Amino acid sequence: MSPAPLTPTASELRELALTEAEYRRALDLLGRAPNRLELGMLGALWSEHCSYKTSRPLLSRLGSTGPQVVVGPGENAGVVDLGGDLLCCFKIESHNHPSAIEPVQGAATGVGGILRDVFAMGARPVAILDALRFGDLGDASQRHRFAKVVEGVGFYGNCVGVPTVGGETYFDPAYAGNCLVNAMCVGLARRDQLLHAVARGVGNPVLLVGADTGRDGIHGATFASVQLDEQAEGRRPAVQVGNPFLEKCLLEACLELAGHPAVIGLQDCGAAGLTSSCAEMAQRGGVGIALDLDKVARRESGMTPYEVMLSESQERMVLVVERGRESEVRAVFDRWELRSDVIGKVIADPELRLSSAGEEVARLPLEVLVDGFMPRHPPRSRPAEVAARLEADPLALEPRWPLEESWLRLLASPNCGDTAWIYRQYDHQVGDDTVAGPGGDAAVLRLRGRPDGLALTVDGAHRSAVLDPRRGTQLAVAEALRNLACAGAEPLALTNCLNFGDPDQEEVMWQLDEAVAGLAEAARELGVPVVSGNVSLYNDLSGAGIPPTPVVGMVGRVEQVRRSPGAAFSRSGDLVYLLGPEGAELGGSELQRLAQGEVLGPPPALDLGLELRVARAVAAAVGGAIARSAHDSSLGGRAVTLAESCVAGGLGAEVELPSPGPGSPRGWWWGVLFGETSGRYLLSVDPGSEAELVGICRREGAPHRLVGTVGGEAISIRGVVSIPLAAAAAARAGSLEGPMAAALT
Amino acid sequence: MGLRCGIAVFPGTWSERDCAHAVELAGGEPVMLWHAERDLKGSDLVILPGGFAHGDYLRAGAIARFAPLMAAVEGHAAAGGPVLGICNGFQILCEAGLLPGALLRNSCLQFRCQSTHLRVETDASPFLSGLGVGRVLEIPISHGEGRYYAPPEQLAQLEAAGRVALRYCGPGGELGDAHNPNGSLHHIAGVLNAAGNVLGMMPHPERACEPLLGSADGLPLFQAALRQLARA
Amino acid sequence: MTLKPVVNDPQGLAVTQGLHALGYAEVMESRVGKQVQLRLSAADRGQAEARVDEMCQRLLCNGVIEDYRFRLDEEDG
Amino acid sequence: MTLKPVVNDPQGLAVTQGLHALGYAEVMESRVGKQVQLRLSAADRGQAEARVDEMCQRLLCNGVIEDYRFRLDEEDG
Ligand SMILES: Nc1ncnc2c1ncn2[C@@H]1O[C@H](COP(=O)(O)OP(=O)(O)O)[C@@H](O)[C@H]1O
Ligand SMILES: [Mg+2]
Repeated sequence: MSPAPLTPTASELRELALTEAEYRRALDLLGRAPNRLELGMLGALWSEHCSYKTSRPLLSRLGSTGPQVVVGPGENAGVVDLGGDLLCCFKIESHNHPSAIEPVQGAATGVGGILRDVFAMGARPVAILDALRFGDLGDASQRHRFAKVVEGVGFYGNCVGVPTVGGETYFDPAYAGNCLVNAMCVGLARRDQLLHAVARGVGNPVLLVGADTGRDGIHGATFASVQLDEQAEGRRPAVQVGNPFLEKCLLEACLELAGHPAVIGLQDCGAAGLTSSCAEMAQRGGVGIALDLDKVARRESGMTPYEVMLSESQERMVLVVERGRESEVRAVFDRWELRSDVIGKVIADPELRLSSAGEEVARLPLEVLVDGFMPRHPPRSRPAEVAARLEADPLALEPRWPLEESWLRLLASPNCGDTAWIYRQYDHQVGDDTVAGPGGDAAVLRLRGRPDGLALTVDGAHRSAVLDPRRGTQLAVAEALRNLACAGAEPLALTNCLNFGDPDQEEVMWQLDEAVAGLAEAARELGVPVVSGNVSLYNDLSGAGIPPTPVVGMVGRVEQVRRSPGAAFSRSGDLVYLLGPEGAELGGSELQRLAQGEVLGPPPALDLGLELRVARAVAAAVGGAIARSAHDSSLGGRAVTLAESCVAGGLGAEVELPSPGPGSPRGWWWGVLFGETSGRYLLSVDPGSEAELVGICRREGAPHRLVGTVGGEAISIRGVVSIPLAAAAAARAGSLEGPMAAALT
Repeated sequence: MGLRCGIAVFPGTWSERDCAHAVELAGGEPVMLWHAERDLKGSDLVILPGGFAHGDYLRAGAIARFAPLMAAVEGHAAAGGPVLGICNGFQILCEAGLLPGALLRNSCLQFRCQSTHLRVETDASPFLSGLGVGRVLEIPISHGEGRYYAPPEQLAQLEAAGRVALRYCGPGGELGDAHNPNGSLHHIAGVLNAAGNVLGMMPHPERACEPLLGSADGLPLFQAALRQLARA
Repeated sequence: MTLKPVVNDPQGLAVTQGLHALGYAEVMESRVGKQVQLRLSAADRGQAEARVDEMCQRLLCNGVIEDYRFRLDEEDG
Repeated sequence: MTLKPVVNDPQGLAVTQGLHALGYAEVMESRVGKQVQLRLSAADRGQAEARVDEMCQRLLCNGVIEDYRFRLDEEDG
């Protein structure tokens, strides 16, 4: 075999992201020295990104079964059964690093990638959601990055024609050096259209379709110094430019082929390009794949086999097709004016075999390539600093701002305010199924020809995760559940994206471990299986890592889709009910962070059993059209929730909350109004439906209390504080519009 | 069986299914028309739907207008057949010269997806007959390049001939920059050809055909055209 | 390709504003246009010119809103 | 401003395909870039050059994916 094996130096190994130990393992497993191409492929597939060598040992704790689960983690996306032959397929993925380098294209290609994961399963993407984190908007460079990421997400989704129906956005100086861009895609497939990323049948052709292969994304994991000449770096783009138009054609062509008897397997070309897609497809099918690299269409001349195999050019898919029926399949791509080439075939030996110019250039057993990586168990420890944070008692402090000012400041914070600045740049209606778009608690899509629909949400809770990653992750799951409940939905399953710093820091590894434990526990207690996910580590570009940021995407089912006011109070005289736990606390709340500049105190209280009971009551009240409005309390606490329902409906309200008992701490009212205890909701009901609401709450065991009435021009907590409706509306409306009006475009 | 409504599909079109649904709700029979073919498959009415035909990369609609299907659409329009261009379809009609003017990048320099109010300015078109001049419709927009422009003389002619079909307005029909989402000249949201049978509009009536989705104000446009065809 | 002078150019305005915000007060106006680089083969310069002009008129440029200009550079081969 | 040669250029691809569809088979490649025309005042050519170069780097050009070139023309006054 040529080129010849080599003995890499330490720095060469580092560039491939391989350790000395991993290299020795490769020698061991192969029984010979790999050549450069082989070593590059091993480096890519054994990288954290592809192998999950650090996180995989933890992820096995996640429960991913349930009667509704059709496909769990391990494929391109998770799949749940919606009944009546219809499947729902979804996954979330991060594109943090690319978005930090080039925000428009990084965000755009993130959306492109997650769309491919979903249509690779034969599902038509019907919704996108995005979870974003940036530094403070007072900083011009953060405003710019934020504006550009939003532009990129919108650009790709709008062009492909998939509605972006929801998301979440949070600004915190802790993300100034590392923005987070997570994108979730939800698709629908008929059961007989479900595709798998698998290669089968010796002799069957392997096709590469879509974009030509360029030198995109072949970064660190290469032998820059060894293999390429001096200008090589300049020849490699640091950024991939996506082509959503091509993706749209690819999507339509692939969906035309979903369920086609000649199609055996379909896989997108993501990280590590052809290497990972072919290796994984073959591994799943217990076969091998032989590729003739000369058959790969290239965007540039002079590309080496190394570059071809590790290119991460966007908008490409790999297909395995039944032998003799290539032309039927290729005709579909031709019609969509897409390039398709037979680049190899399925072989019996479980290995990846590559040839170029008539010579074999690489040959690697799949058990080495895919499963040979060394699972890592880096040490973890709980940093002492966490204990000190937890001991702080924000409730006992002298409040920084009076109640009224605290309330208005929260409403004017870009983290609580109106997000229309973002979502009006996203087509959230294309497809004609968006019953509730962005701006509310959960998005709702109808399912054509059926009475039921989907409710979708994505939520993160990093403030509490800084204090307690286990609790924080559970709080994110709980918030997702609450958002679904407000839409009247029962959860079906969840996906998650674990955004963390450098796992080689003991603290980060501890955070990751705790977060996964928390996720597993919450998912089990709440009965929501984890069907897909993504782990993004090393979010520490600037040297300082991010706060642990678990993001949860949840999909639920609404039995009877109808138009509802959502969070908005809709009629004067309606009664306002508070469901969920009482109590005052401030630890880890948005007000606490704003006032003290860092996150301190015990994280918000959470009782998973209670959470579930209240969620069921709310879902029943909304689903049965007994509640006129429903809104869960999260960021900013009860007072912000109340103001949001008022502003959305253009109606004031007066509510009464219990007075402090003797010996209550100094910040008691602040804790009542702005504390973020999990499990709370504000519902409004017609006085005539009150008995029904109370009946549901009793039946489900959900704490509930009549607190006030809708109406008037003020939002007031009787005897405590009151703000004019107009002031609340103005504060909220300007929270993003204000700073972004100053953004350079 | 209902009247046949041909819906053009270019690579990159994305509202063909939405339009088909709207046509069905209006009582018509949708037929998909592939850009590379010349056959209108017996369509009584043709819709050029929204999307990003050919990626809209050079200019929206610039490449699509050369599609073989467009020759047939031109023939249909010349014979007086109704043609509705929605969003990208409007851009294509302008590029093809079936409608005057051009659609430029929104003046806010951002893509906009939001609800808008439209004032019906004329009923001299199959799509608008019977809607009532002055009626205000609530129909969403979703575009990055919808700023209507025509050279000054041409604009004056359009106005004089009553060929401005729809204008962005406030909920009460009032005109003003605050209600103009993209900086269109004269708040123009839609225009007609001289005969009135070709209507181009940036807003998406097919997204406003059911109260469940927020508005049913777009449905009358489809119904009006089908009604007139049925009478003919 | 440049927008005709009578056509409003919000992108150009934004560039001017952006430059002013960065302290480049000397900028009086800016207009944003497009640039297309084509590589093509032709028998001679005259033919190339005629063909490119046609491409501009038929596809590359929209005469309602844009003006165009082009320049030919020769390559070997 | 032009996209760096190694960067994927979907716009250019679309233009090439569009021209081919119209029968301009002689077009081998096309790349689409941006053009910004600035009117500015400066003490002299050298200063203008330095300032424009700075503007390109700071605002006009996205150095991650684009290269730029500029030309100065003098105006009266
Ligand atoms: N946090 C997680 N929870 C559950 N499953 C996960 C998680 N992270 C990754 N997975 C699963 O591991 C597999 C590999 O993930 P990934 O590399 O992100 O997929 P892809 O190759 O499609 O980009 C997927 O099936 C994914 O669902
Ligand atoms: Mg909520």
